[in-house]
Amino acid sequence: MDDALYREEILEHYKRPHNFGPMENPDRESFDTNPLCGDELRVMLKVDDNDVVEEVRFEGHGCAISQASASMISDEIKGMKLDDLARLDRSAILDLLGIDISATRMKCALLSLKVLKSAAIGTLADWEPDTADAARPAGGAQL
Amino acid sequence: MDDALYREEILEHYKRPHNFGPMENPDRESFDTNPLCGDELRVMLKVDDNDVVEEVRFEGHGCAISQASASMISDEIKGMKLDDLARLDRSAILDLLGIDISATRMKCALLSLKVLKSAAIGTLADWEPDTADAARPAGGAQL
Amino acid sequence: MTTASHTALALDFPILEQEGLVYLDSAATSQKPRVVLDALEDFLAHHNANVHRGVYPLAIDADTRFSAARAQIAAFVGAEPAETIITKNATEAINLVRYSWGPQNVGAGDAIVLTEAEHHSNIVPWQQLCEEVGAELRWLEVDDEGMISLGQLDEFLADGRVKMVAVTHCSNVLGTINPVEEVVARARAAGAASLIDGSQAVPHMAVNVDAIGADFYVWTGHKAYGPTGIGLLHGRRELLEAMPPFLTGGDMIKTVSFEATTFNELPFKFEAGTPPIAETVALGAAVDFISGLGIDRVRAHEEAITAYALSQLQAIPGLTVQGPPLAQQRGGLVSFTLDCAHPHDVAEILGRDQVCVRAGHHCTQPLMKKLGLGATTRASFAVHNSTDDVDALVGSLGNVIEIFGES
Amino acid sequence: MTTASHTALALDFPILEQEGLVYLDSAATSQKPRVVLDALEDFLAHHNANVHRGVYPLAIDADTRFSAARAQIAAFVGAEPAETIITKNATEAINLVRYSWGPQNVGAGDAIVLTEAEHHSNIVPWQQLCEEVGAELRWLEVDDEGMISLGQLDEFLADGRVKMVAVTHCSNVLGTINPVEEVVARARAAGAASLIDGSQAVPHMAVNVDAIGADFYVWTGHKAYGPTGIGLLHGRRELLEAMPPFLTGGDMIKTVSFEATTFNELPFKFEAGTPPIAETVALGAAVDFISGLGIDRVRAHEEAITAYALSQLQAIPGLTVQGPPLAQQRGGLVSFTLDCAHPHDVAEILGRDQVCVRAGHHCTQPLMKKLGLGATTRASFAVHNSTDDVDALVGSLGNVIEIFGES
Ligand SMILES: Cc1ncc(COP(=O)(O)O)c(C=O)c1O
Ligand SMILES: Cc1ncc(COP(=O)(O)O)c(C=O)c1O
Repeated sequence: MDDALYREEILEHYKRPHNFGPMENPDRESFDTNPLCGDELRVMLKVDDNDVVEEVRFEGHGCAISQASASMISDEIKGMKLDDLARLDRSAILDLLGIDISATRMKCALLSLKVLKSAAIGTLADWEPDTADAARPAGGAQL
Repeated sequence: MDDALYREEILEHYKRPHNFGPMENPDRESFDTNPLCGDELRVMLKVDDNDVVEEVRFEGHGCAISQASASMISDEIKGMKLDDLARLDRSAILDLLGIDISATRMKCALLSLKVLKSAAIGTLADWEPDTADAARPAGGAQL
Repeated sequence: MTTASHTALALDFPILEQEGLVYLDSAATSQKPRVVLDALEDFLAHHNANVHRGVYPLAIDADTRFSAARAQIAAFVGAEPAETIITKNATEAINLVRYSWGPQNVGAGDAIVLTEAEHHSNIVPWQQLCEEVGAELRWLEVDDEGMISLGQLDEFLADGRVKMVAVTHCSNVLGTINPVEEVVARARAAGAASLIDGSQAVPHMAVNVDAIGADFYVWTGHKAYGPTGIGLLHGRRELLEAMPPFLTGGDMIKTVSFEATTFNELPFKFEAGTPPIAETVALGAAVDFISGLGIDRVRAHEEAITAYALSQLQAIPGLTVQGPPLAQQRGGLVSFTLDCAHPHDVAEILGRDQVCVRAGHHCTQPLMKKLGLGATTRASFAVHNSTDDVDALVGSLGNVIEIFGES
Repeated sequence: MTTASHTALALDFPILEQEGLVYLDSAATSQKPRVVLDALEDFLAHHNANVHRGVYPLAIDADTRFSAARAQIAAFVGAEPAETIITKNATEAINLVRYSWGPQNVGAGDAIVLTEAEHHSNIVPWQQLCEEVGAELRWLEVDDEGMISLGQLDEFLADGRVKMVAVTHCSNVLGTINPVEEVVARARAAGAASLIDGSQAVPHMAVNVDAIGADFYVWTGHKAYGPTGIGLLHGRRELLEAMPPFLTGGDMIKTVSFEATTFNELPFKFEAGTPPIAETVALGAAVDFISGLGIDRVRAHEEAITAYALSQLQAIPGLTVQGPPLAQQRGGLVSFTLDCAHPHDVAEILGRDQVCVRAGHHCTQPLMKKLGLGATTRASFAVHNSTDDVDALVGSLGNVIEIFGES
């Protein structure tokens, strides 16, 4: 069947996620859940003295979209400054996924970005998936 | 216009109610309101040693139906034993009025009976106009 | 739309096809335009699913429509969707504030200001709160023309004990349109919160929640051409965020464990359980309907009918009109009493002529006491009414006087 | 009605005219039969007015229909109209008990018993109450087959500290039908009150509130072929009468003065503000629809589909079904997990085949934790479903396995 959402690369990342597993003594760490589906994601970072990401690991469980997103973005952020990481917007993930995401699944897609950014910033990023995506009609939401 | 509800006798009782006004030192007394329309009615009784009603007076304000009912029934109960008064049912009033009463106005029609009975019994009669008339379809209610 | 264009807009309301029906009870509940019935039918027949969690297309469709309707309803009154909480009616909206905001913000020795003309729904919750925490109510008097005094409000606010000023935007008995911006500004300056009860205002005059600036603004769908089962609470984000949840359960949580619970973002934090989904969509259609007419034209239309009604009614001997003398001071409703007949009898006889008016205390017993009345008869107007309807009212009042007038 | 008569009853549901739609999410919300849409339309287009106080014929008509519908709804579950309180959903009904009954009956050191399989709506209110008064929750475990143990209930009740036992009639995830009569009897014998959450039971199996004997029984209209915006609380009169009001305002008062308020009789004491009038009338039509089919035939039909679904699903390699093994132990729903794919992905792919199922924690996060799962996929059945729908589900699961299965 033709199912654009589950294109090969996404399934590949889902089944064999990159940078998956525990990290000892991370410099930065953040955890969050997707309240509507029970997905959980923990992100751990090692950074050098210039706040550049040296290593990233994630743990948790979730759907193909959230796990593949986490896997794909984890490849991208190595070598990135925390400041730049904190400034990423949703397009960073959506471009990587390269597929149409429904409003409901948007939360799955963006969970990893949210957790990464909060690890970078040190607090949970000001994330309003429900307010923005659900209380507002499509188009108004910005991460 | 032909308006059976406001037949001449009812209007007559409304405009010139019988037994209307204060009573000094009543033996029995009761007061109640019709919560849905703000009608108020006080009934005062004098009874002899055998608990027979010697005199009745009522005060208050309300619509033609409630006031005429009070006036009409007040004529009937003189010489009645309190026990018998306490046993009157809604037909006593409805027969006197001799007209069709809608569910909404039923409370107006029966207010005087309620107050009279509670004066006879000494407590507010177990009156459930809303429960009986409104929560139940027509037919199920008994005073 | 002119005052005489009865039939044009009346055609939009299926119930008005009933031969001879003169509906003058929109303040109790509005009749529903065809577009609202159609929106209900369309949603339930083609797009129905539960919201918030569905992955399949029908559920996403339902969700999208529900969210869009919330946004539309919010925009209609100048509010943010996230600050727009869907309740079951205006009464629940006020109770939400009473329960969630109340106990943390009102304590022993504090005071709450109400007007004498409030609806029971904007009285009893505050009375209960005061009883619970040991606070007191201060009643802004209404004068002979149905007006409150900002001077008295200032007096009440002077000692700094007032924590809440809860005032109706438009009185459902007197018709008075209160100066809510001034009330809110004074409350805020004195450190008090404010709640405006817009139940009689929203579909009848331009309401901009943001411009009014109240901490809380409530209204109710069924009086605004929408269905029963939906009310609105608009709250300022800071306050809503500081408030604990009220009703708890599904959809308003973030996580639940055997030990504890964390709560969802606004507005969902205050929306426990399945919301009135179809009703929200239908109310979206209702506000669309009003927007299509133009709220300023609606107001002009209803003001003109009210002016006409005031002049016609006041010409009837033995009839007393309650509230402000001028139509521009009023919403589209007129309460009155007749010397010769009780309001219930008036409404009954009018009802036999298919003139639908409300009689009673209108859930404002304290006001009735103040006015020295047990009840009034109230005629209230909506977009579908015309001066013909007022003429029908006046004609039918003639029958009342014929029956009750001679003594 | 047999398990194969798909089209016959499906014709009663306008939404099922959508080509290929396989609706297996009735546990989230039911689709609405034509008669319910018609009842809504008919009421709003021909009989609409506010209830309780109207004198004119239209208002009396509305009032009569509203009261008759309440009586009909009450009779459908063997309850008294005066003991049948109309709320906005099941969640509000439970919160009403939590707020009104709770603080006066549960104190420091007391306990409330829940099952691990409760919906958040039957957890969070009690959690909040416990926090407020210093009581504790005791969780009845569900075993590997989704069953609770009456022995454990006895243990919990033994120390006399339990004041409330709140149990779902039918689990919305496991499907388990709990032995609610036994639970209620044991609670009563131990001096504890009981609340049964019938949200997943009412339109699917014979429910007699009187025979069950619970102090409180709640359910929700939108899962019972009725509209959103209406829920039910049936309570025993003695308890309801002893309870203070919860939401306050219009319609639930007897008198209001500047000083104090007295409250109306049951059920109105607990119904503040304009009730969901049209929704009540429409739910009346919904219960009529079910009665017309015969609840025993409905149950037989859904049990047969469930049995078929269990057998078909269990034959799929890598698929695990949650809950009791036998259809007769279950309501008409089946939750499952697939080894190869996350429930969200399952539901997404099924949704593309127009097979509508729910994925997630189903508002039962504590149960998910207990099961060691983040989420499940749930297919749930209603009168309009047939074994064809199960075949469509199984076929579409084949697509999921095709996409996710190979590694
Ligand atoms: C078992 C159970 N209880 C309570 C509820 C809550 O019902 P509502 O959302 O209508 O309040 C649901 C439905 O989500 C349920 O399945
Ligand atoms: C001024 C005012 N406030 C509040 C209400 C209560 O509205 P609802 O019954 O929809 O809660 C009403 C209507 O009865 C009203 O007129």
